Amino acid sequence: MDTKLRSILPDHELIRLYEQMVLCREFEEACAEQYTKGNITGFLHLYSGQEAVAAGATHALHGDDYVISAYREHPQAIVRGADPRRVMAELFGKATGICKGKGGSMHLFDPNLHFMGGYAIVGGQFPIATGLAFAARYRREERIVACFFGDGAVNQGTFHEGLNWARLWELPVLYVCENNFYGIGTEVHRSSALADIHKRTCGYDIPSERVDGMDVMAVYQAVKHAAEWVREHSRPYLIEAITYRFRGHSMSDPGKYRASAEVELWKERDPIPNFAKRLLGEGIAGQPLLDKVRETAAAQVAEAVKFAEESPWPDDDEVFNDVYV
Amino acid sequence: MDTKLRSILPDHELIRLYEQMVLCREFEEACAEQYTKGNITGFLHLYSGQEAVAAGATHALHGDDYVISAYREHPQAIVRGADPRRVMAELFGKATGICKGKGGSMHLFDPNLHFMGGYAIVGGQFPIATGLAFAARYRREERIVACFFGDGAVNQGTFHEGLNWARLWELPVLYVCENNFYGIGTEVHRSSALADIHKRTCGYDIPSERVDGMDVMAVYQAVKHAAEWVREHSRPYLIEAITYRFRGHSMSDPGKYRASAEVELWKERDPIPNFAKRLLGEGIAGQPLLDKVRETAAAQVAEAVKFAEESPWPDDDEVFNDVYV
Amino acid sequence: MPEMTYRDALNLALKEEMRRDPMVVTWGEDVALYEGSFKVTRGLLAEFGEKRVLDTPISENTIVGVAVGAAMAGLRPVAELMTVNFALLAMDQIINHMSKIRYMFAGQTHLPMVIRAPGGGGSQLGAQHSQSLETFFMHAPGIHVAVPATPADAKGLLKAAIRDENPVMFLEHELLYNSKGEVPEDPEFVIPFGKCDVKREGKDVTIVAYSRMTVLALQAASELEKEGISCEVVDLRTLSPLDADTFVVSAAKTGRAVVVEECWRTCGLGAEIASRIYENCFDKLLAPVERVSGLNVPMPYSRKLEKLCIPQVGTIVAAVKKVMNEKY
Amino acid sequence: MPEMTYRDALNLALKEEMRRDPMVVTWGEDVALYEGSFKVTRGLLAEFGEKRVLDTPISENTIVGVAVGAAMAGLRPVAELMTVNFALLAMDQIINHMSKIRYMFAGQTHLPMVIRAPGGGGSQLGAQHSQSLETFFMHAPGIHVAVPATPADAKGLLKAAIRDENPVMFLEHELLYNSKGEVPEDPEFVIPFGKCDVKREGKDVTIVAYSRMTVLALQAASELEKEGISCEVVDLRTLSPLDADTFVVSAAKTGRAVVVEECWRTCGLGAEIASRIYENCFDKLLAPVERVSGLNVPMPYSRKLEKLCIPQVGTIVAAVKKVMNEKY
Ligand SMILES: Cc1ncc(C[n+]2csc(CCOP(=O)(O)OP(=O)(O)O)c2C)c(N)n1
Ligand SMILES: Cc1ncc(C[n+]2csc(CCOP(=O)(O)OP(=O)(O)O)c2C)c(N)n1
Ligand SMILES: [Mg+2]
Ligand SMILES: [Mg+2]
Repeated sequence: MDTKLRSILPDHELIRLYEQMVLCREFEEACAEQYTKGNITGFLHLYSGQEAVAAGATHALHGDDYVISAYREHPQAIVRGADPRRVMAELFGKATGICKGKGGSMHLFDPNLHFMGGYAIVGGQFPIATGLAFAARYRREERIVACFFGDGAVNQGTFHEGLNWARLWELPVLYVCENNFYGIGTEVHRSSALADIHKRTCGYDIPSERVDGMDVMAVYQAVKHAAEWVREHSRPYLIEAITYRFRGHSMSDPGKYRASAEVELWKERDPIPNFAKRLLGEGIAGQPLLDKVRETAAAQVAEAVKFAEESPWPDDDEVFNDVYV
Repeated sequence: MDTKLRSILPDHELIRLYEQMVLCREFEEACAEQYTKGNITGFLHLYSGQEAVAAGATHALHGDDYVISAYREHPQAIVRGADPRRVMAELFGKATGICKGKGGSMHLFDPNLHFMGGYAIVGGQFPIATGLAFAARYRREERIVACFFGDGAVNQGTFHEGLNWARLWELPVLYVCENNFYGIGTEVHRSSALADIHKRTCGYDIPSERVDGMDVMAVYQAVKHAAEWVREHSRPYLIEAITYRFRGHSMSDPGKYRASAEVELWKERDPIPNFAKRLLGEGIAGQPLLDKVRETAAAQVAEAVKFAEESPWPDDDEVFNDVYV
Repeated sequence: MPEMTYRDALNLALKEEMRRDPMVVTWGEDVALYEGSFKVTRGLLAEFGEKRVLDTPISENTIVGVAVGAAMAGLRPVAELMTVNFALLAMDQIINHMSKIRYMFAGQTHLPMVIRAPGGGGSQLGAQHSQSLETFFMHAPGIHVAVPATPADAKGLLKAAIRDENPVMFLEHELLYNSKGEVPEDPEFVIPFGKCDVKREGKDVTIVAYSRMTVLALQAASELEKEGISCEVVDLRTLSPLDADTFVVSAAKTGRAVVVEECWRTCGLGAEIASRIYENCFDKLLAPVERVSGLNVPMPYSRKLEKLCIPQVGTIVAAVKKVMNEKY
Repeated sequence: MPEMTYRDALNLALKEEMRRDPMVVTWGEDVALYEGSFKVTRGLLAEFGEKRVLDTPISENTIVGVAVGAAMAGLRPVAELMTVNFALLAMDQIINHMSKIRYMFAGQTHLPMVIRAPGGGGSQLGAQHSQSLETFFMHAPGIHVAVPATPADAKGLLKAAIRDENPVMFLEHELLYNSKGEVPEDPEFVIPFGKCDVKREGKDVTIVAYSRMTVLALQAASELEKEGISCEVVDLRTLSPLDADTFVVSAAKTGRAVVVEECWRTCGLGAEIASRIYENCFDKLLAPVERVSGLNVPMPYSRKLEKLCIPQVGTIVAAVKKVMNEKY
């Protein structure tokens, strides 16, 4: 890695990437705390460790590109511009939540941000991503669809159907696989015949590549290039980002299937301090600025928690709304 | 094609292959006639043109290997040893049918022949084939599973799930794709991103090859080799047999989507007369024997029709049988 | 009013709506070049071109899911499942996604989409191709379900389905495609969802039916008339929304009701209809509601057996006589 | 009798049956190394090894279909769907294949297999993870459906399911896993399918329930007893086969009935139960049958809203009072 950061992005964007990763980490850790306190219930899948993917990839997209994801998606919504207060309120089940408390952790959605939803059915987003891309192409829009999913999702039939369909109809879908090596407790080589997920597109004539998902700049550059390719050719492309989740699958998973040495090794590759080091090393930011970033993020998240706590519950009537138009 | 037939199989087996193809053709053409007469109703998908695949492949299998297929499966059951009379009776919906008239054309089944069924849901046989193979391996049996399907079936999620699973669990499944270029009216390149179906296994680390499905010996040899490989390694393998159906998709399809020149071209590659020519040319059979084969087959099919006609309808009570054990 | 087939009425509805609104697009297996396996999409490719009329791979879950995504992005897709049996491959997109997306995202999006699916039994297609799955879709909130019985209803309801802002399962009956009837020419002829159609008035007994069962019920009513029994035939037209008022009022009036459903009897929609009648006419019913249903068996192929599994005019007649004879 | 949890009772049933019969094998997502996402398969991998206890890819349709194929070849697979919501991805194998194979092949094969699937709402898992889909499986002929309410029933019914020669959907309730009760130690303790269990006798009103709804019904009955209302609680235990006799006799005796179902109300199994009662006790019913049901909405996440969607003890109490007060 010898390319200088400044040759890739201007300082303020680099700082912005750092800010986003820190905000996401703070947000997720606050979620864990609120879960322990009982303010958040249900399944809670945290993203800590994977921030470079959400931040780097999203930064490489256009504002009106569609983004669609699975259930580990708080950071993906937040880096897209979702208000952390409303995301936290959603997790609390409050009326001020991004989905009025009706969606919950796994179902964030904001059409204004072109964030087309978190889905809790593994692989459920593939067909929908294909449809979003069809609509974009049908209307001759410039936008593409960035479809995020995990290593476990590639064995669903929908993955295959989606790849074939997107290539056949020449649809602008950028598949971003966050390979964190586990689907709950099952390691990728125990669920996939070919654990090199990017190689799975060979049967569909879809280009693909693997990228270091712990390096925000590597993700940014790969996605930038791929997104432009998809936009230009109106054809799918797949990026496999190698990453790791620092916590269990969800808050109820103690994660015993991973050796602590393995986890520790990956924590040394934490995308946040490593990026901080580069920012410092290349003189893009000084320590005071980085400290400030963390304080600001912490304050923003504290404010989000407060907002969620103080927000009202939905009215009982809300239960019957939105079933039909 | 310069290998001499006799170097591959003894004369009586070569004749047997010819007999089977002829019997299948006669059977299918008789079905068409009985459909026109109204004795057979429902969907009727005929196999004429593809005989080399069923005959060649089945001949290469062991008698206790499992065979599973789709809805264009009369010949596959017949070459496996099913009594044409009981198959015809099934198509008539009679009590003497191979499934007592309850299955019909698309659902032939005979466990004694290890013919594990025709299925009418495109792609429905993939998961079942995987399960059959698991059972065989679990019991340390020698047998493998031959799973037949069409070019249209490879875009179902189950195809992908099955390939991945069979490779992952190291199961002895021999996939035989009968690529006749059409799924109903849709040509393979309009449904598949990669029309070279055998190349689709690259994402699963499964070996595959393409074979001339109009040449019974080519099919036989390829399947022979592949089946032994599967048996030895307990791992999946895929064969794509290039073939053609001479009739429409089913009896209700006039087949207008295919140029008659295309159909004519393929009819010149009819596996039956071409194989006859080789048998004659290499002195394995004389014309009188070949004529005799056809007469015998015709008589057998006429007898099957008669049997079906004269057989009784199922009792009304039969409607409630076999829902549960 | 011109006479036309149910098939042509559907075809006309598709054409009219596609002419009216460029956001209406359609896809499915063999709907374009082949013009549909039941020829409902005849002429669409020729008129609207391959941008709007598309053949798909055999991937049913994705056929539905692509419509979900496209609808979310503002198109009005009409996806065809070649038959409703294949909806079982798409239940994930239908029930887990299509029916819930608006709700779980708190109304921030909606899905103006239609899934057309022919179904029903009676053509000797065997167990996997003869199902009547309407109850599955009626059970799940968030979906509208239409079940036209006549060519006019087919046209008017399909147009309403395409204009509906909600996802619609539009269930056509394979045995009705060739049936004929008068169909209004007016391109604004749209039949609102959630209104039963009293297809025949009567005073002795109410027959509640839908789709092809309505046709049989009307035939039964004609036969019964000869024997002096006057049947009121209420055609549900849409299962969701369900217009219970109309059949409840009718049953309260006649005091006797027969529900005819082609689906399996156990937990079939007939139980729901019957329950609504009991709940609302408890003191007015003169006999228990009769359910005439598909038998609780997978469909056998043999024509002799198949006939036993599907309600026939005769079974409806017998059921009506049974409720007429019960005295309480 | 030892006390144990519903989870441990299921675990014990699995272990006993796997010890008894080497043809019993089990697989599913994370059932082996991870020991199940609800820990029902704890200790299985250790005891029976990786040949018999297998983790699978996330491919639900295939999870079921592999069991179909293996059962056809003579094994007795017990496949786990991590939750019943994912059965919607497997409806093709469940309904198009598993339920029909024996019939369409005229009894030449049978499928001694079990699909275990936890389900139900109440844990704030949101719309896609909180479904009660039992009616879907009850509607389709060819499947047995078990819905245990107590640890003892969980053990006895799971053992019966594994020994059953028919395919069984075995529906566990996520909120019951930690519930405790006495469980017979006898390894031959097997509860036959198709027999309701009268879990409480009473004379004023019959409450028909299943799975977690039985637990709530019993609590409601205790509360109502204090007010002098005597409830008979009939636990269905299996939905298919359905033992209608027991609840019909009970309803005929009490003259009043309440059905409690967690699934969506419209076309829920409660309508079937109610219809059976009406059909068989028409002249003995003193009031219409009350259905206490899940609301007809996708499940909202917020705990405040979720609670409104699922029957509660209070709603059952209210329903019983309602039927007690109706006078005809
Ligand atoms: C259809 C379906 N099957 C199973 C599950 C249960 N489940 C939730 S997450 C998960 C693992 C997914 O792993 P992966 O795709 O790698 O994503 P990650 O959790 O690592 O982000 C499973 C099996 C589900 N939600 N949906
Ligand atoms: C799940 C499903 N979808 C659609 C159909 C309707 N259908 C029957 S055959 C067929 C085409 C299959 O083509 P292919 O696999 O190439 O087999 P072939 O008919 O050429 O033998 C289709 C779409 C079906 N039976 N099942
Ligand atoms: Mg993962
Ligand atoms: Mg084909």
